[in-house]
Amino acid sequence: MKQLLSGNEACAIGAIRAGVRFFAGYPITPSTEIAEYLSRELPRVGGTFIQMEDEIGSICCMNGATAAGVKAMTATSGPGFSLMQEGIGYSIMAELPCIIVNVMRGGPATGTPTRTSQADVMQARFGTHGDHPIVALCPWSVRECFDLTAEAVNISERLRIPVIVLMDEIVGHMREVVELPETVKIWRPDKPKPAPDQYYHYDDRNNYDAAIASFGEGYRIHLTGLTHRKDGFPTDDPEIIKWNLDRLRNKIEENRSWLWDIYYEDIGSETVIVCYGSAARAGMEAKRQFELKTGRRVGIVRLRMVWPFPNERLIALLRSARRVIVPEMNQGQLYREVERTVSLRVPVVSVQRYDGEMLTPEEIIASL
Amino acid sequence: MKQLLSGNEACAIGAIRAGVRFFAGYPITPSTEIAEYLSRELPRVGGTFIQMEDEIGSICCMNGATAAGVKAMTATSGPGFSLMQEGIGYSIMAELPCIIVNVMRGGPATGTPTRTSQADVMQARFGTHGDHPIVALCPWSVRECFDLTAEAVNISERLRIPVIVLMDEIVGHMREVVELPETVKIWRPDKPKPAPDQYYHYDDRNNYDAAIASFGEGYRIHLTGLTHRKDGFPTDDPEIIKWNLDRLRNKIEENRSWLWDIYYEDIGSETVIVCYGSAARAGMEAKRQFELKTGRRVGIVRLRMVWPFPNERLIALLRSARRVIVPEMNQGQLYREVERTVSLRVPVVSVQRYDGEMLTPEEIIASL
Amino acid sequence: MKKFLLEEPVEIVGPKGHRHRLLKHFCKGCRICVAFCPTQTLDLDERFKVTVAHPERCIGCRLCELRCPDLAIFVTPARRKQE
Amino acid sequence: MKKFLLEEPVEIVGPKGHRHRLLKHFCKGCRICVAFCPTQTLDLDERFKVTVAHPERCIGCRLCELRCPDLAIFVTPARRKQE
Amino acid sequence: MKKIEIRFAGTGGQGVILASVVFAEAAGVHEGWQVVQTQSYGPEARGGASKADVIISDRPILFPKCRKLDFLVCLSQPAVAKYLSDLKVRGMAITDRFYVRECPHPKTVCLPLSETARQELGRELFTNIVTVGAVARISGLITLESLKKTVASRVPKQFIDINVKAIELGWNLVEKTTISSVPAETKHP
Amino acid sequence: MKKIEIRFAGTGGQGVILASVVFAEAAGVHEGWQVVQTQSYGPEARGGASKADVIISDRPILFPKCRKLDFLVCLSQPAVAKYLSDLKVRGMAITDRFYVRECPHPKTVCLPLSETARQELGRELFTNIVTVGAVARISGLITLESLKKTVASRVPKQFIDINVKAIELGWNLVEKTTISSVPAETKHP
Amino acid sequence: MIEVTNDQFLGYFRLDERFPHILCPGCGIGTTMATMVRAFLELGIKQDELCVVSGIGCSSRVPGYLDCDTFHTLHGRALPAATGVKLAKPELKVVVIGGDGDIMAIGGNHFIHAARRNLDITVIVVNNFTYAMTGGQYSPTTPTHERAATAPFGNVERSFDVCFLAKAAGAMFVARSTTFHVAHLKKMLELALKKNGFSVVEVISQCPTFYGRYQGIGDAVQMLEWLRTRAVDVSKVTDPWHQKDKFVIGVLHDQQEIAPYTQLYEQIRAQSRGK
Amino acid sequence: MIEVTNDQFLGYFRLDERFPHILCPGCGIGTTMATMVRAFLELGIKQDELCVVSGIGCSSRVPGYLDCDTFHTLHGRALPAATGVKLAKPELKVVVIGGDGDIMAIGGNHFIHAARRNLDITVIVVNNFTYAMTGGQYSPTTPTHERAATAPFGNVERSFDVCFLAKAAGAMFVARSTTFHVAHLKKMLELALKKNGFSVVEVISQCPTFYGRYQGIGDAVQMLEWLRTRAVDVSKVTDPWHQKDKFVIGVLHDQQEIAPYTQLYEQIRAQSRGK
Ligand SMILES: Cc1ncc(C[n+]2csc(CCOP(=O)(O)OP(=O)(O)O)c2C)c(N)n1
Ligand SMILES: Cc1ncc(C[n+]2csc(CCOP(=O)(O)OP(=O)(O)O)c2C)c(N)n1
Ligand code: SF4
Ligand code: SF4
Ligand code: SF4
Ligand code: SF4
Ligand code: SF4
Ligand code: SF4
Ligand SMILES: [Mg+2]
Ligand SMILES: [Mg+2]
Repeated sequence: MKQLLSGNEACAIGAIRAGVRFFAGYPITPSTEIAEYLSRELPRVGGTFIQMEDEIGSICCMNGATAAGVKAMTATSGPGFSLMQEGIGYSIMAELPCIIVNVMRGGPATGTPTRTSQADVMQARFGTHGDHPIVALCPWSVRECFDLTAEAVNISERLRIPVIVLMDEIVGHMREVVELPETVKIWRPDKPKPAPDQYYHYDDRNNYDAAIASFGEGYRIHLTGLTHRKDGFPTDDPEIIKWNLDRLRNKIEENRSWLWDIYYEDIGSETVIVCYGSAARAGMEAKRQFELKTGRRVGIVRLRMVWPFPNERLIALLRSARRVIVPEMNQGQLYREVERTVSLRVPVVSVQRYDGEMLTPEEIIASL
Repeated sequence: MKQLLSGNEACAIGAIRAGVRFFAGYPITPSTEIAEYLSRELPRVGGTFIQMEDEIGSICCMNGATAAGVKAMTATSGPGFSLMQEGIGYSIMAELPCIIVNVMRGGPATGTPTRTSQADVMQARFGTHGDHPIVALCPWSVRECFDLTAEAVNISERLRIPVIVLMDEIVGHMREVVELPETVKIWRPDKPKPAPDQYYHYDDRNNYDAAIASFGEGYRIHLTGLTHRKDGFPTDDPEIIKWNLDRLRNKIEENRSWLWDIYYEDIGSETVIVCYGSAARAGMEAKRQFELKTGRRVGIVRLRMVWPFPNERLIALLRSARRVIVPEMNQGQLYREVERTVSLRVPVVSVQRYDGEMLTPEEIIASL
Repeated sequence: MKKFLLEEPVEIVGPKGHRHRLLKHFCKGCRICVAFCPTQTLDLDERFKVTVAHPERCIGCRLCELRCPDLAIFVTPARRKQE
Repeated sequence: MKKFLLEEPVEIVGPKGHRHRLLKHFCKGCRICVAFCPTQTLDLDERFKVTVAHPERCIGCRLCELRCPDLAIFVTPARRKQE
Repeated sequence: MKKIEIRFAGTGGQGVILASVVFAEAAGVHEGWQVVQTQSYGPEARGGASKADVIISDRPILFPKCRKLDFLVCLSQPAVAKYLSDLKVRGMAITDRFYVRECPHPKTVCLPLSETARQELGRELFTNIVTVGAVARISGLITLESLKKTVASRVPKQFIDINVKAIELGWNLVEKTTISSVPAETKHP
Repeated sequence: MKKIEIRFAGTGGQGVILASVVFAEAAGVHEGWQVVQTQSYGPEARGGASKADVIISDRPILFPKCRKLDFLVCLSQPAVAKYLSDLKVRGMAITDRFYVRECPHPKTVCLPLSETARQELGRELFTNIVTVGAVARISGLITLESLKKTVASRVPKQFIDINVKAIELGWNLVEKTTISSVPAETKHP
Repeated sequence: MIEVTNDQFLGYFRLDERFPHILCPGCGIGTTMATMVRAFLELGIKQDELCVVSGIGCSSRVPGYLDCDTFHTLHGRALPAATGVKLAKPELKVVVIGGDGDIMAIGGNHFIHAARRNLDITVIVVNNFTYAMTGGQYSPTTPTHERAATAPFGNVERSFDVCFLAKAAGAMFVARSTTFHVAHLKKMLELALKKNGFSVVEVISQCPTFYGRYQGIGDAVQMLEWLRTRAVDVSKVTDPWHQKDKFVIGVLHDQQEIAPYTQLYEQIRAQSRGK
Repeated sequence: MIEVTNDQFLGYFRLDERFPHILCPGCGIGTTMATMVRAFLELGIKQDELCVVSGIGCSSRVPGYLDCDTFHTLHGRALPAATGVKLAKPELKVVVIGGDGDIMAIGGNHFIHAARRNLDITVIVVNNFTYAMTGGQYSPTTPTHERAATAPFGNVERSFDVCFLAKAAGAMFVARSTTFHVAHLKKMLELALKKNGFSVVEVISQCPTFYGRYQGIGDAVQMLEWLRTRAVDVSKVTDPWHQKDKFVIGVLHDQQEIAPYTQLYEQIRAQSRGK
């Protein structure tokens, strides 16, 4: 069925199709439509929608639902995302799979609530205290809001990790005609979980791709935000602390290669645009216009997943590039990563726009 | 007068000597002694101590006091620092000079409250949403807790910006014998502020080093976390949004050179250790032991200020280095910056420890 | 004090001496003043701005002024002026 | 059920048949049971662990058990056993 | 390549976003065009300027914002001031007769949109739907049938009739002669 | 270079941190040594293991944690188990006679620290201060005078006397003979 | 020619370019703002001795229109910010204004703690039963079963009695009024502003754009009508707290003044120096 | 040989290696925990049908000792976490336990909102009048003028009446007891656990290490003595709310049950499908 949907709606639908049955949130522009949609649709599929008293309550409530075995999510924007940081750390530490959608708007602080931005990209990686793993996806179209939200659900389940869907005001509010599949692939663990007396909640074999117990299943699990042992109980033992943090690190380290999700075209070209999210639409249009005008090809690398940052992959993709352009709707955030990764071999140029308006193809073309 | 003081106490004393007269906070290990000290000493100097209901209340209360013209600060650790992120964004947007001390402990989440860590270094830079400037200082001794806190107060006043003092459990709880100066240099603006009818709170001439009006002085100022014009009132105009964010960016861009605060020794050596905070004590000891043992010199670059990251300066300092070692009590956070900055010329090695224990000289020597 | 009026206000004095001052460019035509005027003195004009349709009816109670959400209507009752 | 006793509990049965069970390694010597035993039955030993100094005095009221913060003392009153 | 950019602009509360959504849905779902609809509005729920853009094309649309408008629909005077410069020289302005006093553009169609809503439907609320009807006919991109279907699927049952009525009123506001002033680009992509 | 590492270890609540602070202050402020005092404790307010380290040197101390102890002061049995391996072979263990049943180290001085506090001062609370007195004398690093000054400046007026008494009791617990067993390193830096 | 009072009144606003304000036609927040300024004038509160603090929301936009020190903080954080201002400059009159979402939802904790501390400020809660700024979602004051943007099948939650909660948390003075009862509202505000201690006025206000529409009450005029008929004076009820479908208006709680926070803290300062 | 009841009782704990627990000698939290388990057993609440949720603090350490599903969340966030658990698995019995800091300071907003929502859980507030875990700072329940680590000159703030606030926020059942009155405490807990709706028990508990020391009350025994003499049964007072220097113990508020949150939401689900 062809439908005209906004990115926010598509995101909500993607979540439901991927099995999300719980949403706890607090309204905030430009993400509110996700909550509004789910307040109507979740009860219909036997799920739960709750509007909490704030974003901190929202993420903690979502963590609770996740601990009780329900696929859960929340959605917010900058100010709420900042408030959620401590709770995100808890999801990470207790290894609760869940989805946090951040529909980015202009910051810092209250900023420009109704305008677009991509300035929470670094925050998505480093916003909470302590060393921690993060996966963040970045859709560029209404259809991708659906696809990547569903993908986020699966990744979060596989890695037992919160996954961040970084949308922005443009992608969230933009409407396109889409035909969404009725069902999506839902990841389910191969092996069943061991019996309660043989079960450790943080077993070395269940860091990812494993069946996990939740509250109410007779496993009598203990969850804590303290560094803990494999049975979940707190410890101060330096060796176990290290084991605990390595475990978290390994969620990413050992899975980066299949996690990375990159779309690319014409990477043999001299100049390559590395972009993500709605800025990639300007990037793609710039490529098209530039090629039409000059007849010269321009490469494009579009990161559908910005975290973990695909360094090795990027190095490979940009092998023959002579110039890399990173257009972003911020003061050059992911540019830093690209620079760190490939500046040894090829100069990297940051194209920035941060006035609440969308980056234009012309601005990119100007530095091609 | 010689005294045995902890880093937390020295920090509190430094704040008072530099003119801080307001503290709003919420207890959290390992920062609580700062609050406890100030609860006793601030009323004595006519200042105010208030224990708020949480860290969000603390930072917002501090922002309020700052807006009313009193030098103010708060102190916390990881979980509280995460909760403060939205409020820090407000300090930045409204340009409220204030001090946020984060005595780092093991994370993520509740982590290991009584153990040390340096894992909030990236969060200090990127913890709040939106593009924003940050200054963060990193003392390595009790005396430096005093000095850099006082320095932080002056920088915050000059730049109209929150300054973060990144301590850690070791430095905060460690006691050393110090003799503290009774008075410290307090920055005061050269020029008086214009009369109310000629005054703009965000004038192009008052981005830094200027006299600023506060509440209760008849200037009838308006503060908001929204992007705003030079008179402080909100705007959606892209040009002014850009002006607003450039202004914030320029606080750092135009002052980086005098901001940067680096201690270095023997940088002509083949191997140079780049370090900060309490890990630098291990770094320095490693240098000493290695030199004693081998007779070869090792360079040391100790960042007293980690943000803004002193890239150009570091490039200059590491010009003749053949190897750079970055020892940290985290999974290699500032290492990323060093790598980004100098990896073009010289290989950078990350030495990490993140089990709550202090990094030892031996661990560093092992990679020298 | 800063200048605070961009457009000239409209002033109407009724036969009883109650003076209306209308800041029409502030008026959003919500009709609150119209609906709750005890004497049906007010109305909206063709551009949906407040107007004193029947100045003679006004009793100077100032309720329109007090309820207007937009600072668009002010009434100076006659007796006040005489004091 | 998981094994839950690391050290053997000490069992004392008084002349009235009230049975005390002491998990001494749990006891922290806070004296709460001692101070509020209505019959002064209990005391601390030389290592500050609870001990039933006067088993004969115990009336089996179980207050010591209920108030102990450390699950260190249990009393099975005689009559209960007879049921 | 055919590509038409249309902007609906007015004051918050006039429903220009809904107008653009109905327009885009009719064009995209029912007429088979590629469409992208975007919007921009102030922090205010009401009162501030509000605009919504629709791009219609026969090829996938990458950049979703309008750059050079083929049609600018203005329901308020400030919208004219703000957006007229975005209109192509040969583009067309469509304005509300009541709220827009002047529109210094050669191809301007001034229609009694809000008046029609008020007078024929009793509530100004329907101005946006009337507008959609008019603009659709002017643009020649959407049939009346598609529009009606769209509206029917978007509004609660009890409001279908009146909305369909609004569409028809708008449609009928446009004289045959008006249609001839469609910008050249529209016809010759 | 002279460098002595001393650890005070026990259970949370025994006041080992205060003991180390008094020790460090006396050595650093009154005796002119370079000192660094650090501590480590569990999340628990009471009950868990607790340790506090003092390093005393005639040169600036960089690395602030003890690595190879010259003195290990144990007020609880678990502390012995946990930290004995950190004691130099020729270092000295000082243990509480009541709480520490065994300490498998050649140079161990077992003193009635808590018993003295309990019996002579009526409250076990003062064990830590008694301990400081004893350790100070054993170490030979601090004079009784400096210790008394330190304690007097650290505690509220009404408690000065009893604390000074505690210091003296500790000091006097140590026989002349005990002092001779100070580790060699201490004497020959 | 402008009469003195009107002049003073208009002089309290930033008329130069901030008006007409951004609130919708017929929104009760405008009325609340105007009435508040009238209360300031009545009590002789000078523009240079006043700081008005808010969070985020339609109601929280008020400070942006006032010509005095104004502090538009973060969503929910008006109270801690006001706490900082008041403690730093106790001589300033500090007034907080915000919505049911800002003060009772995300800011609820700060509200009860500020009340507990007996901070000497006045808090005006503009209760329009919804999060208006974000488009009409249910709020902690939305009655059960009512519809909202996030309650398409009716709200399952119960609502707070703002005034009762304020009293329970320790407020010295608590009153309620509505935007229909403007003279009454002004009196309530005056009493609150005069109280030396934490005082709260709940203003029941119309949001025709969202709440009025979702509840099918109608436009501003109809909503005022609704306010009129629902309000009952506190003198007419035996229990002011548990009235269903009624707004009990008037002074609901007024306790004998005790030394407020800033005064007590001044004592601490004296005491600390005495030691 | 261990008698059945003791066996069951001990079987409710994670005795294998988690005991002796980390709480100080004579700490009332241990007594509260033991009494809570006795109440569970009395009511036949099975270990596999129970989830105990806490935040951070000494009191919040309790779940770590119980052999059932346990959820040690973030400081102040037990209630939203419990909300998630309860809504996701309504068949679970969900109990929250935490301190006066965790639930009333940083978690105060979640507390009043959970009460307002009438979430069907039981909340046990262990009130020891201080932030014990961090070393004895004053808390929102510390009485005015008392000393604490951050109140060297006495606390300037007033304290919450936890029970009154719970009632004002909408709790269905509110009771208070102390760790001295163990039998009474057990009864209060049982009544609360039986209530279908949001129920609260405030347990006045001794922290000899900090509160006892700062107030000069003395050790655990002296603190229990203090609890004994300060407590007064609700039947002996006319107004249970405003007693100074006394702890009114007993059932302070018990209102007729209404459908709790999970039940109402189930209705929403049915209704949504009906559409
Ligand atoms: C941290 C944060 N969360 C959410 C928002 C979005 N937001 C802005 S105003 C508002 C609610 C406003 O409701 P209320 O305080 O009742 O004010 P009203 O608009 O109804 O007057 C919300 C949720 C925000 N700005 N910041
Ligand atoms: C966000 C955050 N802030 C502060 C802390 C530090 N902290 C841990 S427990 C606690 C207070 C505990 O008080 P209470 O809840 O009364 O528990 P008690 O220890 O008294 O039983 C504090 C402030 C924390 N862990 N997290
Ligand atoms: S109340 Fe005010 S805004 Fe409304 S119609 Fe009357 S004058 Fe205009
Ligand atoms: S003053 Fe009274 S009578 Fe006159 S117009 Fe206004 S409301 Fe009507
Ligand atoms: S109450 Fe328990 S812990 Fe305390 S002394 Fe008695 S048995 Fe030991
Ligand atoms: S059962 Fe009662 S009488 Fe017996 S020892 Fe315990 S408290 Fe004392
Ligand atoms: S949305 Fe509601 S509360 Fe906001 S300005 Fe409009 S009418 Fe007022
Ligand atoms: S510090 Fe206080 S509350 Fe915490 S365990 Fe010790 S006695 Fe109990
Ligand atoms: Mg509201
Ligand atoms: Mg407590």
